[in-house]
Amino acid sequence: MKEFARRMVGIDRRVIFLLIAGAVLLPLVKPFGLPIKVSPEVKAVYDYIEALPERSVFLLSFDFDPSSKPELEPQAVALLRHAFRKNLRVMGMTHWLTGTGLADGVFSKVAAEMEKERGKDYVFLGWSPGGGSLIIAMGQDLYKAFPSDYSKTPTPGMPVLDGVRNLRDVDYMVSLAAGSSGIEMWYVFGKDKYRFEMAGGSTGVIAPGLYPFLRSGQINGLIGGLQGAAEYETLITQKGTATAGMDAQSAAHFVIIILVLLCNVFYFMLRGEKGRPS
Amino acid sequence: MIFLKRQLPLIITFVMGVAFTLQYYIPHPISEEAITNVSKWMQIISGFALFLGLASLFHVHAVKIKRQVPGWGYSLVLYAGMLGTIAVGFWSHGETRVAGAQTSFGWLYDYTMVPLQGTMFSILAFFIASAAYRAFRARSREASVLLASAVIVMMGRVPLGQFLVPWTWDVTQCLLNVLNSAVRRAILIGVSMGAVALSLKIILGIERSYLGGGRDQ
Amino acid sequence: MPELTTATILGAWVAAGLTLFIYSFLYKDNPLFKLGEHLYVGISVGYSVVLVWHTVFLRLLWEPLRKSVSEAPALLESYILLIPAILGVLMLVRFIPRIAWLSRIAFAFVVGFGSGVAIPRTVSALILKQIEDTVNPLITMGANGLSMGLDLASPQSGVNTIILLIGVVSVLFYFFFSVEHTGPGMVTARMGVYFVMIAFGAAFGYTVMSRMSLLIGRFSDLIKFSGAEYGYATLILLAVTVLTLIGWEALVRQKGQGV
Amino acid sequence: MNVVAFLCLIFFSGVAFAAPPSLTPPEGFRVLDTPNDTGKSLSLVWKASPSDSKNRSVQVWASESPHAAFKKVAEFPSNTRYVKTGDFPWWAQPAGKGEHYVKLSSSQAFPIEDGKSYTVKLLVREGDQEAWSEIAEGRPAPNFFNQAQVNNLVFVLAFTGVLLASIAAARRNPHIYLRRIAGLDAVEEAIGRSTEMGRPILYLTGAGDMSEVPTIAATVILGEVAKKVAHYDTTLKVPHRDPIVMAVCQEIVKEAYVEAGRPDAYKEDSNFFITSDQFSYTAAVDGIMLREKPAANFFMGSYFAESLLLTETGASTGAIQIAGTDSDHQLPFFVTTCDYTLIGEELYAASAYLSREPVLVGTLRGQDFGKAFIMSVLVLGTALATIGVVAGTENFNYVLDLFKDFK
Repeated sequence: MKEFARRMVGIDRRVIFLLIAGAVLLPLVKPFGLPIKVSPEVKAVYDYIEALPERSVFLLSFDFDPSSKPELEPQAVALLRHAFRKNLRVMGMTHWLTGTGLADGVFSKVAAEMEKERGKDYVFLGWSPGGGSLIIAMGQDLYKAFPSDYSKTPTPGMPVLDGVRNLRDVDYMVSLAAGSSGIEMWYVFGKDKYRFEMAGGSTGVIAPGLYPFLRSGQINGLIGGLQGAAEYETLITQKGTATAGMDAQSAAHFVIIILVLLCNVFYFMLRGEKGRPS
Repeated sequence: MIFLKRQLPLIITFVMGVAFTLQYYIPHPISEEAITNVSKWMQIISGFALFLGLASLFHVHAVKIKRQVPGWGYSLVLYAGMLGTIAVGFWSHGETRVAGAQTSFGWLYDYTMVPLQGTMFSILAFFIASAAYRAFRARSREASVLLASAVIVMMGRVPLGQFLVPWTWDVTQCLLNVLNSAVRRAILIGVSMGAVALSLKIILGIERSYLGGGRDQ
Repeated sequence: MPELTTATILGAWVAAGLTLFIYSFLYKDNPLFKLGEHLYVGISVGYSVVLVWHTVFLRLLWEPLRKSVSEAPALLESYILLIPAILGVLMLVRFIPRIAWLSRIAFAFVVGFGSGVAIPRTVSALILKQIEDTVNPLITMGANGLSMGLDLASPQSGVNTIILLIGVVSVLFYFFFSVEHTGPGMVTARMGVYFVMIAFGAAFGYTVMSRMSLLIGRFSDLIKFSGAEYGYATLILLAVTVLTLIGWEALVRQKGQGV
Repeated sequence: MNVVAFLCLIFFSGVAFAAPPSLTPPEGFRVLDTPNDTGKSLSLVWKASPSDSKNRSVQVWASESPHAAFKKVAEFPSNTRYVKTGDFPWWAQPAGKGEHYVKLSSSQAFPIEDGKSYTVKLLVREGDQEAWSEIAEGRPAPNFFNQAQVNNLVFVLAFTGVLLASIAAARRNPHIYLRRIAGLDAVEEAIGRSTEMGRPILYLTGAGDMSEVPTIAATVILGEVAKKVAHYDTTLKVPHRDPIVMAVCQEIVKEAYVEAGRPDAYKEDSNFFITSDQFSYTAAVDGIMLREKPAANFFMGSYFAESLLLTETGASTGAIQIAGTDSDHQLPFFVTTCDYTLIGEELYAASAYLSREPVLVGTLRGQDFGKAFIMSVLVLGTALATIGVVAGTENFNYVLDLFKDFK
């Protein structure tokens, strides 16, 4: 028995690697769907969109690049599915040059799946430089800020933008941000001045830092990390990569916790043995 | 000559240091402009410094190839990757996207740099597990505390944990918001005292090791 | 699904291959990892050369300099960007031993600037701001008189303010270097150590989540590239990787026996 | 007659009750150049009124001269924009507590230029009632000193004084007690072991550039380690991410070999550059660890996510690992995977401990004074703030404001 414990304490770490790979891969291929507890800050975003009348204008800003894709893409997909299902008019854009291709891909994919038409039901405006000053320009005149969309179609006269002059005509906006600057910037230069309601979605790492904005009402909801995306998928009752991802998260965490516990059991078994501290 | 070699660099450090310490307290546009410009200068200087690095890299691998040390073929791979990227980059004028369309440089970035970066980064997931297995042993009272708080937070952060042991969620929030902030804050304050002290010594010429050579002669 | 271009499919093969080569490092150091590693270093250096050339030399140095000189060739100010250029060149004279000391002027400039900029900002953000956030009244004045918050879950409550204060002070005490940690000092320093351990454990556990997200992201890509539209890239490359590793192991063993 | 008077009274009071309370214009309205700023902005101040409410709005109308047309530049409910405790330090207050304070910045709609005079008036509205304030005039200008940050400057100057004094004291009496730092006692052991095993020593200086303090500390420690390495005649390998740091380290290591009396043993390529990219650098260093199997790994300086990738690989090769970093977010990983970790400030203390030079030891002493001061501020400050709440007084803010960060 002691021999076994000794072998387990000094186990080849490649066994651990294999366990982790398995714990992540299996739920991704075949999700087992653990119940997901929905937090009020995610529910707030869902409720607001749910209450919007048909053909309201919804702006989704992709303020991230491929390195944050695992956490923020599922949020984007879930929000788009919800917006399209509610028959909202969706405008998309990005502040991050390197995120443009990714954002366009997400739009095309979800729109094709929900049978929505580019130019009529949604528009992807693409990227333009400026950050905060771009938001101000959009607040003055949307068509000057984005004379054409990502696929080079001129924006004036587009059916989806009918009656939209600037940011004041936006009913709701969500910024999906990989850096806290994304959501803060939209608040400072956009919401504060042009009076639209907004929410934020962020990576898990920066989410805790955004709670003060939520508490002060600067954003009306917050979707944090993969967990937030999974909660949103639960709300729209359409499971996606985040829910599968959360299963993988749970599985991986438990593999680690069990490993740590086992290791301590073996360690204590060995500690009884005199003169053989490991 | 001794003056130029020893004193002049110290004088430059002193002048730059004092000027940019005071800059912080001056809101006037002239001062704002000064820091913007000089920050740009720093970027330019470090741009030149890349040549130092390149020279070192070329030297190390050229020696490997010349002496044909085992694995010298990989040095050739490195050269090929580097020169290939430079060629493609200049051909695309350093742009990854032109009018929405991906350039060759953009392709190289999206399909080599991005996955390579992401893969190296994701290896952390494996290593964090093996590190936990080795380190989280209740060897001493300190180690047990470390172990317990890590396990609680790991439980509290995922649905399965929140489902099985609901109180872990609240404890996690408290650990992260209060205890974690307290320790980080103390470390930050300590580190900042050290940082300010070192900066002051550099400006006053007491610490000179960054110039190479003895400290206090 | 939008039509996949040849460039995208080729990209998927390259990306999946490189990903698997790097992961093979988890098994052990092997030729495939060495190939991936050296290629990665080469590409990243090449990438920074291109980026530095375009953003630093062209955009920050050459273009503004050309513009200002052509607009006002007589003005001394137009040539101001020559200062960083000269300092940059000074940095390179390290290669000429006789005048290598000139590079110290450039170091002095960089380090002096860095130190000066750091001092007031560190005092502001990392000392004063941290003190400000730690010093809070333990008791609040509410609608029904004075009260002390006992809610552990709310970071602003009175009890958490006390814990925060004790934590900061005891950890700070641990960092005293010129005082012997004996008697009450030892108790405080030990308490500091416990605080540190709890915080580090929590931070470790917290980070597990985002690190797993990264792995999930890479695996999702690999699963995507294993589809028919990408020509089963992941599966074929995985087979190639595994076979190469087996072959390499056999070769190494044979050589080992030969010697 | 009495009846008429009575009726009149009823009638008039009825009228008075029916009409909404008449609007009073904002009182004490004045326009100032915004203090402590870069210019191009004006500050508006006026007195609070008990009738301020959500339904009553305040509009700001401004013009470039008293004769030009006024333009509406801002609007908000009248019960907002009060000056609160903590907005300004007591020594630089543009408006008293409870007054309204609005900062008007230059915008596209209403550009504000320095040195020009502007006239501003306020309009109060509720329902269809309106009342104008008096017209006030102000001239924006940039300022040469931010008075709100004077406490920061005083702190820097006082700390400089303490530091210089303790360095001077240490020069007179260099035998100051320094507590043991566990990781540093292991440095000698690690180098000795590498020598016995005939394997190299790997030393990393972190991710920072030469202007960052942890990097400078790492280079200072490298000097001390290099002296010992030269003495033992072991191989030292220092892969770099920043070319300038590499150049500086070459100087330092060369100097250390000279000082140790072994200039012949110095090799120029012990410091070498890999790449400035985070993860390809990590891959390459991991490769070095696996292939050359260094017997000791030193991780000094500032680190990011690569920390665990480096230390776990190092641990798998069985090397003694000594880390020292002030990157608080990476410390948990170093602590769990390295044999010894210098936490935060210990990294800075390390150079003093290794060299025992009076300057460094004195600095450490000075820092301790600084920390003692901050600790007492934290404890006394909390006490004062609490007493302030209990006694319902704000007089303690004269002390507490000194330790706040104002912009």
